[in-house]
Amino acid sequence: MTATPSRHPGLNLGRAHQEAHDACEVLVFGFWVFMMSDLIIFGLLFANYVTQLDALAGGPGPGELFEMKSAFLETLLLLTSSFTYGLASYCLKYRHGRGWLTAWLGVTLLLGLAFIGFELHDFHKMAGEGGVPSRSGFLSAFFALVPLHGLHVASACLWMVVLMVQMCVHGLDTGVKTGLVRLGLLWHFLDIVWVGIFSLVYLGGLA
Amino acid sequence: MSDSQRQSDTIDENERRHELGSYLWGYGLALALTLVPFALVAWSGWPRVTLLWAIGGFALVQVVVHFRFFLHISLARQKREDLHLILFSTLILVLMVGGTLWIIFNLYGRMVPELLP
Amino acid sequence: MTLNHFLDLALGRLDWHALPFWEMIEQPTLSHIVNGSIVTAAASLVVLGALATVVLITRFGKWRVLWSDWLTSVDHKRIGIMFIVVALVMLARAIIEAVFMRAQQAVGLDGGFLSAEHFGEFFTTHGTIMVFFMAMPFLTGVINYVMPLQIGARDLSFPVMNSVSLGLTAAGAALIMVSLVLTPFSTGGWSGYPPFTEASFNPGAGVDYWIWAVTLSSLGSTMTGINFAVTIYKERAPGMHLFRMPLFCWTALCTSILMIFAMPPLTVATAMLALDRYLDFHFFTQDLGGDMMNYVNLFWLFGHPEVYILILPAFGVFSEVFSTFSGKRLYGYKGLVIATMCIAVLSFTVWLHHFFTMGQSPSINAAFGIATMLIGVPTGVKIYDWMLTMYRGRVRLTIPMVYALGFLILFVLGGMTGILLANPSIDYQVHNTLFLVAHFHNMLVPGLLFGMLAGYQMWFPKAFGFRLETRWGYRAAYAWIAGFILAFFPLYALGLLGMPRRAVGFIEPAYLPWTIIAGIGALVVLFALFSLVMQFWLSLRHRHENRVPVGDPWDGRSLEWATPAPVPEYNFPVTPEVSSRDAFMREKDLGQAYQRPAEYRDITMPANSALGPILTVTGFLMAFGLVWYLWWLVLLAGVASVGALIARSFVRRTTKVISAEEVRETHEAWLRQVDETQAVKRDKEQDTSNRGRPAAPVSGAVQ
Amino acid sequence: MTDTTPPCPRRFGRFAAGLAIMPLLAGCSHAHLSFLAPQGPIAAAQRDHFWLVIAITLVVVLPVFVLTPVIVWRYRYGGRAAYRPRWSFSRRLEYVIWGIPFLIVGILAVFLWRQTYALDPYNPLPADNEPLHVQVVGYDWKWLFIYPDQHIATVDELVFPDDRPLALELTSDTVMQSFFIPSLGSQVYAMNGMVTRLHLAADGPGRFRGENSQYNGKGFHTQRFTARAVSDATFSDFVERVRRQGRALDRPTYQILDGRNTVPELARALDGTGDDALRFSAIPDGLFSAIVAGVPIQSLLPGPVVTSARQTPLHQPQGGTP
Repeated sequence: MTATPSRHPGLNLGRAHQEAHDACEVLVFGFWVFMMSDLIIFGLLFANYVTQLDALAGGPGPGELFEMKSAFLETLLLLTSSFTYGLASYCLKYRHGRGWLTAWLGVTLLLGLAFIGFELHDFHKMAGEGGVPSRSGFLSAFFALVPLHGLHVASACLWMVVLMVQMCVHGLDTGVKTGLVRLGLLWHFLDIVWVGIFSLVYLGGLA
Repeated sequence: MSDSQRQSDTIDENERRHELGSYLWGYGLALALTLVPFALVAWSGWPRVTLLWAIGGFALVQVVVHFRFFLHISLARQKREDLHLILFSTLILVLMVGGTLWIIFNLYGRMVPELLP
Repeated sequence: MTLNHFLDLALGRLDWHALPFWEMIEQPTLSHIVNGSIVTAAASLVVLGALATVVLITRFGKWRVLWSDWLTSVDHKRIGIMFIVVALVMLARAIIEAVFMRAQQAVGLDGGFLSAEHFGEFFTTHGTIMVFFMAMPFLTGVINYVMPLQIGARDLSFPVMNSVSLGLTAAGAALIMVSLVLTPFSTGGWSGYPPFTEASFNPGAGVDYWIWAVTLSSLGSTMTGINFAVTIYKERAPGMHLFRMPLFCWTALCTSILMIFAMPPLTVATAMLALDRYLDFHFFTQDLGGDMMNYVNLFWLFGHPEVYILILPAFGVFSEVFSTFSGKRLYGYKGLVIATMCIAVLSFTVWLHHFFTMGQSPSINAAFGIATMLIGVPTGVKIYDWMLTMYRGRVRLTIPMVYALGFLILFVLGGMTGILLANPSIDYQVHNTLFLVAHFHNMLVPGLLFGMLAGYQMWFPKAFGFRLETRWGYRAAYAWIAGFILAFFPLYALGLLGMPRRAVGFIEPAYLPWTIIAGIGALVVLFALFSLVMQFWLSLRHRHENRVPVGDPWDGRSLEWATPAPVPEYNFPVTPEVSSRDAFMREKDLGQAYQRPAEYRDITMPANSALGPILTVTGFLMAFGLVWYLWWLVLLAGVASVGALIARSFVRRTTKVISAEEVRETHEAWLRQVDETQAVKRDKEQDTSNRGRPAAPVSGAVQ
Repeated sequence: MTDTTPPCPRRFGRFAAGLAIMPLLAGCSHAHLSFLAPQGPIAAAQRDHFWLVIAITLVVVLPVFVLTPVIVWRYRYGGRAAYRPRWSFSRRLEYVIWGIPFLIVGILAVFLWRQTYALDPYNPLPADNEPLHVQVVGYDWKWLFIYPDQHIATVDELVFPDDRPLALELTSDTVMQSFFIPSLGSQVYAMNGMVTRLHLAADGPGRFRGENSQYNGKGFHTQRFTARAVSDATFSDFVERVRRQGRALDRPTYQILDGRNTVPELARALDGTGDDALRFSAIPDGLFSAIVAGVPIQSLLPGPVVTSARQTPLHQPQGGTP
């Protein structure tokens, strides 16, 4: 079969993976659609957060609760993990061997877990200062938006673990490849959402 | 390995370099676009409104950078369902978020002025 | 741990009070006995119905068939049929509830027999069921069945996800059914406005039932939307350009896009309400900075596009009905497509008209009011396009056509009242009154239900291989139209007289004549429902006389009619090549229908999967546990759901192959049957001689 | 107190099109129900706008009613009219079916814009006299009308001089409600912690049915009240009488008022009979703003302190429920 030019020019597997590439076409498009639906959820939570900015009800506000340092660290972690996931996709696409692929995925997973760890630490600290969701409309809005992102990252980590196990069980077959491409979409997408969060919630709150 | 396979390998070589470059560029740009707003908030002492505009601007550019360099979305090629999808989603998002803010802040203004920023 | 502690953990907040007859035993007043008896009867019906189903299936030994041919099937046709079965069951329940409400209001002058809370549950379940568990599954089912056939696909893009969508919808429906047995349900209306639905005003299980039923359904619908949209984008047969698709597929596409983007606001709204109720968040509460206006805004961000999710597929069905039964091409195809897309996009710009009276500035009200009226333009265009489709055609007054004509006339009236409501200054008068209730029923009964019923009548022979009986069919159609007019036109008058919606009783004698007429109308609608049951029953008994094995009983125009009835699992023996609109009609015109393909190939089809039924059960249990605070159950079911998803991702044998030989045999047998079948002209199409083969057209299609 | 109920709607000729509803409107009982028989300038403008929109919309609606049966008959199966199965487009017709609806919507949009601004409920009404200020608080399942300038309050009874417009401020002490007097004009939501505004006026003396149109629980259908426009002198008498004979709004009374009960239940709980049962004299300043702000009302009111939450618990009907 002759290699058709890659039909789906975005994130893809490329011609070297003909069968998986074809399967990807529909799966990746479907996943894009799902992410856009998810994007609406985040967008609305952002909007809700903005409307609740002044609903402090006498409770603590952004100035007291947020810390620039940890927000910065989390941002760096997530951004770097996006980059390392990019390198993993790169290794997958150009067949750099399973070793490199697994290594980059492992690094990404560690970064992701570190991100979640720092975030949980943040929430814990906020709670210590009275920043709990039941305190005010503002804090409810915060705890709807930011932990939802964290939950997404956690699910993505779980998915990555599942895919790595699948790689051990089935080898690097079509199912794993298409899974990795979709997970990549999700991972980069979550970083984009985080750009919104650190800009609007943390920097906006501390500015 | 067949002929066509070998041919496509040479094309792959260009693409491969291009793609690696894309990730590196993306990382570099995103890093810069993150560092600057953090630095501004930490040290610039600009007035709040200016800062907010600056943060918003950097965030927007960074989102575009992510789409371009990590997700490989570009305006160049012709059959781009994902691009259309993103643009349509953005339209809907702008309608929903913009409408929400417009409505809710207008309501605050008419009914609970103390909630206005 | 004491026994009490254990019971608290094990039973959550379930106790005797959840039983429908408990109140009646504790306080045997007349009102409690009447209301308690009604609920108890309904609960018994649910329990006995479930038991009877189990017994019958066991008795006839159909468990295996049910499991392997239906529940685990990922065939879009079977899933579509199951969606419609769910819809019809729920339709019956919601109509009976409507009859109770109308009966109550007919005697509601200073009294009546229903208690206020019971009435509240009635209008809440009626609305919730009609929107989420009747309308959505019905249209999802019809699209599921028809759309892949029309675009020449073998199945949807994600067949297993399709089965999961069905499962989640069914779990939500089951939850609502269970709320009859373990009461109460919410009294907050289908829109569930806080703070009335907050824990401080409604601490019981009712609102939680509503939240989780709706959440399950909206998750299912989001997935359905993704599935349909991707299918239409990626699975079309060669030559089936977007602008050659039947109009029904266009409306399916627009509906699915609306589902993808309009369901998230609902999910956000219900999730936030749940956080408020379960974890003491303050989104919509009255204190600590909560603000219920955010809920209203979010809900209608979903709610308005939802209306078009419901109506667009019916527009698609009517487009097919008008052109098929007028024996003529659809007038203004491109105009209709553009109008559909305009409606889809505009529907995201009008949500504020549901709360014109909340107090915002006139500039906002006027902007959203004008946007609302703008939707009237493409809708009006569609109406005229359908009239022009009949113009110069050969109109046959079949049952689908009766529904379609009833729709055309009634829908225009509803449109007119819609334009009235779009004017904020008029809305200030009729908002929240029965005028509004009359208006949206006027849009949704003709604009959704008639469409779905027309589709049911038209595509039934395709799905089951025999036509539906006509006498009771006509009775049902006319009773629907008459019942609708009698039941809802009085509500316009009542609304103009200032009667608010959702009132269990009233003190103005002026309302009485109108509520009585509306009550009679409800009985006529009940008769329509009965007629549908009779029609189905008689059709089942006479299925052999009414068989249409060739599969084209109405001289159809699009590809689904090119297949046998019932359609084989793989839809088409070879993927059709399309060269124009009305693809099958063109083949018939050129005498190229029913051809033998040059070569048969093996067909790869998706294999059965148990994921759908598993998630049905775990989804239901999770929601049930959340409603009654059975945290152990929530945890177990949650882990099981995630486990099932992960396990599924390890499955590698997801397809099965149907051999070319088998396909050839089946197809050739059918072609022989086609040859042997007497072709009928259109005047015989409702006759037993119609075996699904239309006579070859003499100058055109019909005469 | 005297009631000067005017005869039924005066301008019958104006709404001949409303024939179907007329017999009932004409038989109007003790209170006016509908804006189609308007009793004030706002409702009259809304009525006019209503019929105007119907008239304009009929331009596109009537052809459907008329032509659909004609087409179905003329092009019936077995008929002899021309049959053109492939005819499916006409440019000229496209212009008509897109153009005319656009035109209609354009015309309607102009009226819509004008009327929306003109009838904004926040607009004060032009009048020779100062408007009467009334503060409206929605409770479960009754309305409290506070007359801040007169320092009196009434439950489910709004009395105002017919020659002065009404300037209402609305809030709710419970869930969202919608305040609505159809024959006078617009309805507006009343929401907890927020103040909405509404301006109404009556053409002359009369009784008008008012209601809450937003469902708020089992007593919802009983939440009706009567608005009465009376002469200036009668109004003064009314104020005097309430000041003299009304009951004091003390803490225990307020607690019962704040509970979930209907008006008859409330009256029974307050042990009141007769006209003055639910009228309150000597309302302190700032009651309304205290309710809006959600601060405890106790400090404002006389009487023994009662231990009450602002929100009454559910399923334990307070006070008057039998």
